[in-house]
Amino acid sequence: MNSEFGLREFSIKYGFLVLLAGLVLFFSIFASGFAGARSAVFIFQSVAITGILALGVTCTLVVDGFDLSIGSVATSSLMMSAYMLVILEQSAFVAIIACLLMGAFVGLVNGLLIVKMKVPDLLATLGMMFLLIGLQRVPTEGRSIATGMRLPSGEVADGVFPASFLWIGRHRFDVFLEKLIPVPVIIFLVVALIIWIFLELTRHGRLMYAIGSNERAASLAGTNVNYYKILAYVISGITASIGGLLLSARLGRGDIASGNNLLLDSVAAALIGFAVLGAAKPNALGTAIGALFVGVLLHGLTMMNAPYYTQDFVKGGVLVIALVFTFALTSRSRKGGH
Amino acid sequence: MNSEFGLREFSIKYGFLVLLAGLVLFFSIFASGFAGARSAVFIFQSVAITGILALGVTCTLVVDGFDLSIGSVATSSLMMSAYMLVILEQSAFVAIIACLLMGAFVGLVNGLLIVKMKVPDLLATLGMMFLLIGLQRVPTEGRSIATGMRLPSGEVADGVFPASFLWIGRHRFDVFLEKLIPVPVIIFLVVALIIWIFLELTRHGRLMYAIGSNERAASLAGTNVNYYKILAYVISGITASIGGLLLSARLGRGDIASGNNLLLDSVAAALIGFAVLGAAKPNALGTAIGALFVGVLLHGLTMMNAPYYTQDFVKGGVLVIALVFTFALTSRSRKGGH
Amino acid sequence: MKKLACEIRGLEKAFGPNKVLRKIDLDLFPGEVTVLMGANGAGKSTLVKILCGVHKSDGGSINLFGKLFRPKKPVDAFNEGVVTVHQSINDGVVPDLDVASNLMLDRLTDKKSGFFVSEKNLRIESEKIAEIMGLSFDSKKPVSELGVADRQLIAIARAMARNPKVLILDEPTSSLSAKEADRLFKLLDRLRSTNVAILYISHRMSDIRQIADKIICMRDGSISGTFDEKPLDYEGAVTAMIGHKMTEVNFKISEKGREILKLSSLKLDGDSADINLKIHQNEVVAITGLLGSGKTQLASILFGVMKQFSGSIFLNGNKYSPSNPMEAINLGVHMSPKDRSSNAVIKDFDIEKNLTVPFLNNYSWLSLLKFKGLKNVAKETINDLGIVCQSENDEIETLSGGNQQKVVVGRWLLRPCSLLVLDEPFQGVDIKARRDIGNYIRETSINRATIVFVAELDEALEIADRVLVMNEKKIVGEHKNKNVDINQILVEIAGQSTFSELSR
Amino acid sequence: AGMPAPLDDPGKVKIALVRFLSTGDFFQAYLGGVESQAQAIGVDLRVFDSRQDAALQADMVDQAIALGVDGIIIQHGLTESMKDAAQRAVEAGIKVVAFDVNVENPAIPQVEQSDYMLGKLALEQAIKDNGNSFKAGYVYVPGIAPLDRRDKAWQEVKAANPGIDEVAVFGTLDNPIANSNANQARSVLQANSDITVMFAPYDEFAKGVKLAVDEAGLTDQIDIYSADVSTADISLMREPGSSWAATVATNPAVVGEVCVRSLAIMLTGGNPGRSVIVPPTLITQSFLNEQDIKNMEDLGSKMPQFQHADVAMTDWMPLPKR
Ligand SMILES: Nc1ncnc2c1ncn2[C@@H]1O[C@H](COP(=O)(O)OP(=O)(O)OP(=O)(O)O)[C@@H](O)[C@H]1O
Ligand SMILES: Nc1ncnc2c1ncn2[C@@H]1O[C@H](COP(=O)(O)OP(=O)(O)OP(=O)(O)O)[C@@H](O)[C@H]1O
Ligand SMILES: [Mg+2]
Ligand SMILES: [Mg+2]
Repeated sequence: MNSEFGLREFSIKYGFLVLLAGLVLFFSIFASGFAGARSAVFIFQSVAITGILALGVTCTLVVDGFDLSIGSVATSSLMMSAYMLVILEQSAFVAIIACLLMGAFVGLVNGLLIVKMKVPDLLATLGMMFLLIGLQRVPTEGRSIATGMRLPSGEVADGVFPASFLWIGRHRFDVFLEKLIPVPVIIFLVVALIIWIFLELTRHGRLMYAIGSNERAASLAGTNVNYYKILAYVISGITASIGGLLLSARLGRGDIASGNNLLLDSVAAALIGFAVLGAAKPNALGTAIGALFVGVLLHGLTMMNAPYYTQDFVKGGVLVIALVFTFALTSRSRKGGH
Repeated sequence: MNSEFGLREFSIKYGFLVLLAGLVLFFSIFASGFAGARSAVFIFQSVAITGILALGVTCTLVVDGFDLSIGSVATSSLMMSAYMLVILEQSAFVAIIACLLMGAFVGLVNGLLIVKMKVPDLLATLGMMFLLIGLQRVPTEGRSIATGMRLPSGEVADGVFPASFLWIGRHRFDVFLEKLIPVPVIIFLVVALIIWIFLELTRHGRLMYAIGSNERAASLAGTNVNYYKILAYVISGITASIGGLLLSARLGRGDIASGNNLLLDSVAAALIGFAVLGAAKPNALGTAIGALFVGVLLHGLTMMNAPYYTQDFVKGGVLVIALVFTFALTSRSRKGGH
Repeated sequence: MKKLACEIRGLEKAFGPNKVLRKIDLDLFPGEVTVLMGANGAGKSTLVKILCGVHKSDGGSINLFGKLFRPKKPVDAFNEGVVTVHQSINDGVVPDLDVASNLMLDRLTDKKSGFFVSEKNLRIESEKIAEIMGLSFDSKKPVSELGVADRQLIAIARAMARNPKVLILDEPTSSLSAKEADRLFKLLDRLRSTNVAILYISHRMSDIRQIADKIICMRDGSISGTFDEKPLDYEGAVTAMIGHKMTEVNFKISEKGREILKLSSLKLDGDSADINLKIHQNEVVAITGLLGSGKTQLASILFGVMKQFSGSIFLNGNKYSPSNPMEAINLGVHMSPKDRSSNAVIKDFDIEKNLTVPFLNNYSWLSLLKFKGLKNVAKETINDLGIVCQSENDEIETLSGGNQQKVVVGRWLLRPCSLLVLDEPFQGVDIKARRDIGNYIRETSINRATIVFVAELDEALEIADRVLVMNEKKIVGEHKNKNVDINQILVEIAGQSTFSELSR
Repeated sequence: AGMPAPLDDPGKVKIALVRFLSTGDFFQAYLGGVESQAQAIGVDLRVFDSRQDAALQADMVDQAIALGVDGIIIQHGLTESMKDAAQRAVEAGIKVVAFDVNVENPAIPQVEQSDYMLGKLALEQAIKDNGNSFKAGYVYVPGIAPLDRRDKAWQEVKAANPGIDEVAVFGTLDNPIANSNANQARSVLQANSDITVMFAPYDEFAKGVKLAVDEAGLTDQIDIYSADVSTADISLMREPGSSWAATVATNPAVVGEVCVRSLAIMLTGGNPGRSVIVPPTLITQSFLNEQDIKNMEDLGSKMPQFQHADVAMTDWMPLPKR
């Protein structure tokens, strides 16, 4: 009985990580070129943007909210940075600050709608999503932004993406190997670390979890519930705008995109995070690992030349199986718990 | 003081409908061709499929769940019906039954994952969504299905969409005017009526609301919580597959790229429904009106020649404003109540 | 020999390594009220949950009217005529539905009630049920707009209307005041006369005195005493329950310090009378009164949860008008709210996190939490209050109700304050724990003022230096807790002018 | 002025553009072409956007019929869903042209940018540059009509040149498309570092592949051949040492103009022909560099066949101002 208990505990806690390790092993054997530093770094790079967005989602999930607008905040930030650089010919610094402010502002509005106007979170952020998808296309009448484009006024836009801006999306640091680690990966890891520290080690994070579990009780314990809820959406807005900036710097242009896939993928990463270390709740470490998990899966499958549709299929399948595993086990061991 | 209260009550209850009426009036005056029976039918037609899906979502919202898989169930049903008709050369009847069963089955699996395996609803249905997006492309290796297509095996598919099948998507009944009301609109209205009756007038609906409000209390009062939760997902799966069938019959082709926006649009409709008649909770009437609201808005804007991106913008804006209105007012009048 | 209604033999239940029920034998007879007493965490609610099909037992058997009874789901129990009112009030009602649907909830689950709901019948039937308990609220009102007491009444009314053969009530009066409790007892008398077997769980001696035909005591998961000889030996029962003799409360009224709180012409509502009140350092003041007399409202105003209608409050001589609990705490006012499961317990947190949540900034440096300090202070509090648990990292939901209550009261004793407000701090707490908490509150009461809102007069007399009586949102009586005239207080509570009107 | 009836009366004639796709530069430029040509002719233009809802698009045709327009341009869509609607329009006496969708109706001329030719020309250039024996990666998402037509060219070229070794097929339409495809291409390059040619017959694909090639440090080794062009594409192709070797494109604005002109011819009783093909143009990196072309306008001025297609022209036809 005890050993069975031990096994279950182990599965809950490490089952997902074992699965991840198994996947890595599988691909290392069957996909030539999968194993290796550059490949590993690339996986990180491929999930950096979704991962950063997912970390923001995690913060809103912690306060029992949900942010559907992140995808469109990211693409708005992408368009806005391009607009600032190419059309308004601002410096990289100004563009970055403006985008971060925009993200924070959208988060603030989301938060105020939810907290002050009592609009349910899904609704407020869905409305915001549509709003932004439309808004980001207004200045250029639905055109992508690139150097040399002709503006509606007839002028030609002369601004360029300066090297300093592209650097944040493209530069690679030499670590052991030449040009190994790209800036977005560093940013991803730093954001993950900050959010992890914030949620796990500071009193603010603790209070946000309290709000997510019982908002009234938290409020009656003196927590400024409104402040923290708004804060969660502001964080989510800022991380989404960081994601958009990285996208912009990687692409080097302001692409028209809806951001729906960014939304879905980052939500998936945040939700998969529930299964990591048996947390069964939103958590930053889990989110980062969830994002990596999807990255490993997609990278491995692509390397094995699996057609694109099998990737969604396998992604869904593994997601469901991994989570059934974790949640069925967790809930069984807790069954008495209500 | 009393009259102010009366005004607020009125705004909560009818504010949204007044807004809708205002919109209709506005467009009737300023958008030539907006007013008229055919135009009205067109609006119904344009929201019929989203509306049907939204009604299913409503059922899952009622039991405090959420179904992210509906869009992919609908496209799976679209592809499956095409596959049955064109490649397997089955009759319309068989294809319809098969799709409905598929929808019910997916709903059942969603429900079991959530109820038995304790996987959180968003997660379970997100996994299912990815799974289906992949799965629906496997049989044809990602190609659309149309009569005369070459199969992976090299053969040519000879089956056709029979007239009886196309009828459900395309036939129009003569009502006052010739060929006025299309079958999908009738189906939408019938589904709306059934779900409304089910949720509002039967004890099953009442119990589902009870579950959504306090699952434990409902369970302790003898409600078979698991049964009703699964039922909600099954209903959602079936309505989604009906939506897919209608899409299929309207398109006359298993088009792989169609149905991308179904999920978000139907969620939007269901959520807007919260604001109708001050319900502040998921409800079938509200959902149907929510769907119509979006239809009126988009149609009106189109008639006024607004570019496509302004439509998203206006949709989002009106959504946010309408909902702020309702929820801010509702919550204020209830403030004492905790 | 009377026929047995329910015969429990050798019932066992464990949660993981924690053995909660150890071979329980218990008989329930028709037409008899069996009171089950037991300290917090003794396993009473667990026993109830097995009887009503929420938990499965690990061993032993239950016979119901001679037939083996093994409910798997709550419906199974209903179908056999076993009806339960659960301890947690929130488990009894569905807030988003209206009163009528809530009263009829269990009927709606019945297949026989037809496919469609007839709104008219629902109302007629529900009004009948409401009538039984003398409930008077609008049947169309959503339950979310009602307070805990009303919710508890709804849950009780529903159970009563179900024609139970075995009725189980797990602390049904925890949120009720004397008036409602009396109504409940009258009903129980009626049920008793129709041969219903009743299992009644309570920590309130006044309830037990009024209703018990037989007392069974539980301690640490076993039966520790059965008392069925009239007159019932209440003292013996308490001893059997806690394992040793209970000492009388005996305290001396402390020396008043400077004035801390002053209410001047405070009106709770537009139509209520002024409240004028002074409360001093070192003083413990109990405010008692009927349900809806305005206690919680006053507590909420003191903690910045709501605003008074008019008048002003002074704290330490300064005008005090907090706009939210955070401000109140910063100004040195702590409040433990009533209804712990909605207002105090943070479900996802363990004991340590639940205890420390209001004062995290005292245990952090640059916002970073000092985990060691948190752990130590949690351990201390667990010790001081005698919270029964495996460790400070137990999930709060695995604690018994009374121990949860200790945690949520204990959190406000973690740091010194100038005014401590406790709204029903003894809700669901056993007599020993009540003394523990009471003593602890009194021990620490120096240097602050303490106000305790309780509906039970016993509890007020046990803890307070001064007892105030509230009725219809005004203070109608004030008594030093020394040789008090209980009858006078009861009159004031009920709001009658003379004692004779009160006698029933 | 000088136009035959009914176009001689400006503002009297009303036409509708019923769109299936609208998001993105191609469609925005196309709309620009339609608008400017409509203005040049002096007709009133209504735009219906179905936002990729094929069923809605069919309804919009009915909507246009109900509005009493004189002509309809159907832009993209599905044969199956548009066939009946188009027939109804024809029956209502409305002149219809279809762009890039076959509505199987003899009364409806079909304007095409010939996706097949786009693919074909790009591949011919690839073979010219790299010989007929190389390892190739191919970006393809089936089920999208223009990509399926371009795929046909790839299948033919592959069959005709057994030396071409298709080592990887990948591609996705996940948003933002360039970013998602860059990720996939990176994985493919990781697995097949010996690829020398990438065929990415859609400029968003090509952009993604180029990013991946640059990030993988394989810029010198790999050549990318694609279809479509935009200002941003031009600057990417012109980056020093860019791996994006050539693209084949029609000018979407020109295609838009041709659609309107074809409709105008029909409205005046003429016949633009059953099939109106706007010929694609090969644009190579070296051409762009030699001519110092920075944007679409430069491209148009340096490459007259890109600026204006001499199809669907009559002697009276006014052209938009350049
Ligand atoms: N779901 C559960 N999981 C784990 N332990 C539990 C669970 N429910 C109860 N327990 C434990 O079982 C013991 C008995 O709890 P129970 O709720 O039956 O006590 P009680 O006698 O009703 O106390 P109270 O008077 O405080 O309500 C406690 O130690 C409690 O911690
Ligand atoms: N936030 C509020 N807004 C408006 N009225 C309120 C509010 N809270 C309480 N009331 C009303 O004020 C009256 C007093 O309620 P209160 O809860 O303070 O009574 P109480 O004496 O504490 O009773 P209980 O034993 O239920 O706690 C009740 O009629 C209640 O409906
Ligand atoms: Mg208990
Ligand atoms: Mg109270």
